[in-house]
Amino acid sequence: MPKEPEISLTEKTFVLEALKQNLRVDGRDLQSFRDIQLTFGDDYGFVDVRLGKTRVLARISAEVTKPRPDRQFEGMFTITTEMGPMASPVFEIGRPTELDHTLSRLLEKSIRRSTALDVESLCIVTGKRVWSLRADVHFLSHDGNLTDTACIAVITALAHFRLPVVTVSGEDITIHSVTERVPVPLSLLHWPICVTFSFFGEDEGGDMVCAIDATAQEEALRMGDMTVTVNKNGEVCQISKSGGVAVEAEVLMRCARLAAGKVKVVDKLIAEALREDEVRRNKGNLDWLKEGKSENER
Amino acid sequence: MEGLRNDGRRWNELRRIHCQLSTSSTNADGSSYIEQGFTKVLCNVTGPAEPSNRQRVKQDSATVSCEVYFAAFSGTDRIKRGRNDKKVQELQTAIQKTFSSIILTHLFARSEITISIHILSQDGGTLAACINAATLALIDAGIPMTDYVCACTAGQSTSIFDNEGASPDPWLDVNYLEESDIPSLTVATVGDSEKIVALSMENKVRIEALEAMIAVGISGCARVRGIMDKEVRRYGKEKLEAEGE
Amino acid sequence: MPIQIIAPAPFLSAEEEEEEFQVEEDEGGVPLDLDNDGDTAMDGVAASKRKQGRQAAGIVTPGEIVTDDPQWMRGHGTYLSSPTADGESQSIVSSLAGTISKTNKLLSIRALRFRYVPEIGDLVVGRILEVQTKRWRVDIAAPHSAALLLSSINLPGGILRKRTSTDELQIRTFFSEGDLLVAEVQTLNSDGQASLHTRSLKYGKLRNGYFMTIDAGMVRRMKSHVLTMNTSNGGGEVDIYLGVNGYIYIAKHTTPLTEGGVESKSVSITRLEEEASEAIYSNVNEDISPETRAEIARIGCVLRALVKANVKIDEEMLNLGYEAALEEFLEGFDWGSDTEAGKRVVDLALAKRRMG
Amino acid sequence: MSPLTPEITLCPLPQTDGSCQYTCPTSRTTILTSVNGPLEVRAKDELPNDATIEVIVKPGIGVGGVRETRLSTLLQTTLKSLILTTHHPRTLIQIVAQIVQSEDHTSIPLLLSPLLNSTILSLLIAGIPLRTTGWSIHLAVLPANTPIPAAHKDTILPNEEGESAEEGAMETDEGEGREVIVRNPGRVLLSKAKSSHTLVFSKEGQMLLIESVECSEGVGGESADGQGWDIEEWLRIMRIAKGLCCGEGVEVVRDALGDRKIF
Repeated sequence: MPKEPEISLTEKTFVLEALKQNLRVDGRDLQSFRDIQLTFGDDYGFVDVRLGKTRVLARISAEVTKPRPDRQFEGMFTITTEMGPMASPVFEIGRPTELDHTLSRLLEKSIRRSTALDVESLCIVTGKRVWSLRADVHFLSHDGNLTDTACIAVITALAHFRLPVVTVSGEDITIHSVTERVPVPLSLLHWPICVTFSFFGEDEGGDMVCAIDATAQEEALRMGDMTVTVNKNGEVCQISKSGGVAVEAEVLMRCARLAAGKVKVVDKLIAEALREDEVRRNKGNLDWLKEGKSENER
Repeated sequence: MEGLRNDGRRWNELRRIHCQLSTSSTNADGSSYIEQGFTKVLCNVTGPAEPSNRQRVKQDSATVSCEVYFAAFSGTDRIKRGRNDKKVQELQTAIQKTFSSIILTHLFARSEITISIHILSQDGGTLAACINAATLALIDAGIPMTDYVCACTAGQSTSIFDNEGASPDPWLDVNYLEESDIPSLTVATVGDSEKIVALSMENKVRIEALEAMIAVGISGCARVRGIMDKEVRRYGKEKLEAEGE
Repeated sequence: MPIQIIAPAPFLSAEEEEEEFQVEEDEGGVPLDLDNDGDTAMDGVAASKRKQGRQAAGIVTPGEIVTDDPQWMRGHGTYLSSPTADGESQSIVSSLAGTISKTNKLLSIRALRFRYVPEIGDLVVGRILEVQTKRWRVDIAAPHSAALLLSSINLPGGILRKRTSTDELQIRTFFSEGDLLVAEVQTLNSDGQASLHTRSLKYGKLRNGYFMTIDAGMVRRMKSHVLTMNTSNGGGEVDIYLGVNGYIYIAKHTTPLTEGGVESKSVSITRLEEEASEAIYSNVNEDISPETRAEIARIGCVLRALVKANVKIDEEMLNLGYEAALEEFLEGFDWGSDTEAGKRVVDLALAKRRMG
Repeated sequence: MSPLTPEITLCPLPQTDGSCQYTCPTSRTTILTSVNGPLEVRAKDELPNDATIEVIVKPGIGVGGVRETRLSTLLQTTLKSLILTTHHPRTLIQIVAQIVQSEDHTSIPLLLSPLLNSTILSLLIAGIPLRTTGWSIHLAVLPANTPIPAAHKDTILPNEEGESAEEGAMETDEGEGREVIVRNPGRVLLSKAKSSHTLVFSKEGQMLLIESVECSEGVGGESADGQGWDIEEWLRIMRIAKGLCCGEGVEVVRDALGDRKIF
């Protein structure tokens, strides 16, 4: 697939000039996300996140396996991200781009490395049987800022997922189906949320123009970017600014504080959406315990 | 432990840095070798040269590409890190993007500058050592850059605020033991200014402690620049004296 | 040459390291006569305050302000610092490590080591990278591979005519991939890519010799870059092609083509056609006597030793180096890179030059 | 919108030439397909006088495996007969199908029919030249007297022409009762089926694809010792499917496109 066509010079100067005067092509101010829409599916652990035109699906699935020999008492949790030509013609199956690697490393550091999910709670019988959780992230449409959308999707899916109840009697383990016992939520210690800043060089006053949640066009024009992962109680889980234009330390700190504030807003929004889905799920279909799948009307 | 770290350094003491330019001058335009404590990195730079594959050619500027090779014996666990190992890819992207904004790439349109880094031994601060080695190799190759890029690591000894909120005391230039034990970050600045080119932190830290760590990191970078600058001048003087006769 | 890593310098404890910093500050270094640019007024603050140019032995490093005096014109290896907020005039900052060279108001930096930048008229040695329809791509250790057009080479037998498609079909009979050649830079295109020509009898395919590379900056620009040395102990005459781009070819001296074909002796340049024989594109090496090979190797080692000691190469240094190597009676073929013997030869050669 | 008609949203993905999200109400399967084309094709898979059709199926759980390759080859062969590839020689028509939701991600019969319908709609929207439109249906034959939950009552098909769905169900309790044919069953019903047939018919009634599978040890495997099907039963299924695809199928396509005001 040919490389993404270069942005034309006129477009480039127009957008940069607007940014320098604190204006954005889509009318947002520099420090705000596009509107985030979370829609849930039939089964637990599935969420479709829309951030403006960017759209990402995340699905959590669980299976019982033997634990890793060096981690007898811990369950396993892997995140797989794969960008296909559906998201944008630039991506090809089988040939991971630089964005692929950066994104999977970022999710790894933000969610797995910062122990958002307590893997010890996934242990059924130490050394023999543990839950192995897998988060599949599918990129449906790429209009910039895949990192933040993917992170929000995985965190929401984890919070939405329900693990079937397991009873252990002696050697044999019985996994109760969804209808026998109400499944139990995962134990999430904290909700790390990524906020990506894009730097567009200095305006007349000499200070750096930085914006949150850049669209694909803005991403093509930015001179540098930084991703800060924060949770709502002000702990910074990871920062990665890998190159790009040099930015004053003071500006980076300001961005980190701004990110902490923003994360509180996003955090509330996710909690709100989860509660709404819970209400809809219980009200809608009292035949939850009846035969067959839940049939909630759309 | 009255203020001394496990290898006997005070909180603001850099590990011993030994750096050297044009170590392998025949097969590379510029080369360098750096030792920061026991982290040893060798770097070769070739370019600006004919780009190897066609689609990476940019019309108005040079493309900076980077390859990082971990020696199997470099770490404590003997693992062979292949080409698409995530850690290798991340390091390569970080170095490539860092130097793309520092090198005056507009002077060499449609050509490629390749930085190849060989990590001989890892004892913490691997990314920092790679960036410093790359800076020296680029200078040795005579590739114009706006300024040195110096990198340094900083850690934070009391990871959680102790109850009476004592301010966290950050450590400078953490080694492997400290890096795996306390939260630490790598910061790379342009010369000895306060402008940060690269910043990477992988563990959890309170936002208040972050500022102290970055400040210490930046001061560390300024001192690293001093040491590297001294070596470049010594190497230059030696070269000029030979020619001067 | 294998990677050479010198043992690290003795470990300075933190304090010594600190004062050494201080000492460095005040040591005057080569005063740089940047007229009204009082740069040596360095206040004793630690290194980070060293915004003003601080010259140890006339060397500048990237990021160092060379001057902010607007009357200087900005040349190679420098850039204008972005205008700081407080309206301070833009200063010229060095982007290379090297020495400042000022030629009547143009200020540029000559780097310590740099890759060869082709200029028109340079004699370069090159290797054919790729054969294309009407031209070859030649590697001359420059940022861009050079182009050698079919129309800018001599045809065998020196016939002067327009190139036809039959020539294109036989393009590989002239030069093919991997061939070594000596040529001259004819023109440069917009981004510095050189286009070569071999339309003179001293240029063309190289054979009967040994190829080596050194740093581009080490070859001093001379009148003629093709030296002929008559070597001793029966080595006979040896040609040395000192490419400006650091590519060097040392070959057994063949009767110069201007004197006609390998056999014929008639000397006249005008009748170019009969003179340039069929053999100028032959790939066959003549048999070279062991003595000549030994001398060729000796010259190669002398070159390597000189470069290792950072001594620039020109005709004089080469001859002196060769004599010094003879006096040292060094046998073997790789003593050049091992510093001990090489150093002795270079010191001897430098001594000769001082005496001479 | 009777409970049997699928929910279709056209062009949910802005970056693609044509895309469609298709949810089959009875089997609770949702597929999102995007079509890009005609595009530049890589030299190695370029055809001199045809467009190359590349189908990529991305599973809901995990990364593409053998099942996905099977699905994409089925899709590709069917579409080859539908798309006028000679109109765009030496180009690429790239189809990516993402399985968004399914009751059982591992069963091909459950996924194949929604995949086909979603792709056909995406091709129509993307303006790819098609010889004709087609529609796909998935029929499962359940052994006699299998209890069918009320919610699925409407998916039962009359066995003989003219017989209404109710009689079909009534039939079962008279001892020798006949098999029941169910359309687009969910996971539960499919696990009870004897055989599953996925069929694609063009609107002129030509048969484009038949994927008939005996279900004894297939999905679920709880069904009675599935004896597969005999030839009459198979022909009956063909007739029923043809009726549905050419009748109702064409209706659905027209409605979906109809409310696209831009036509």
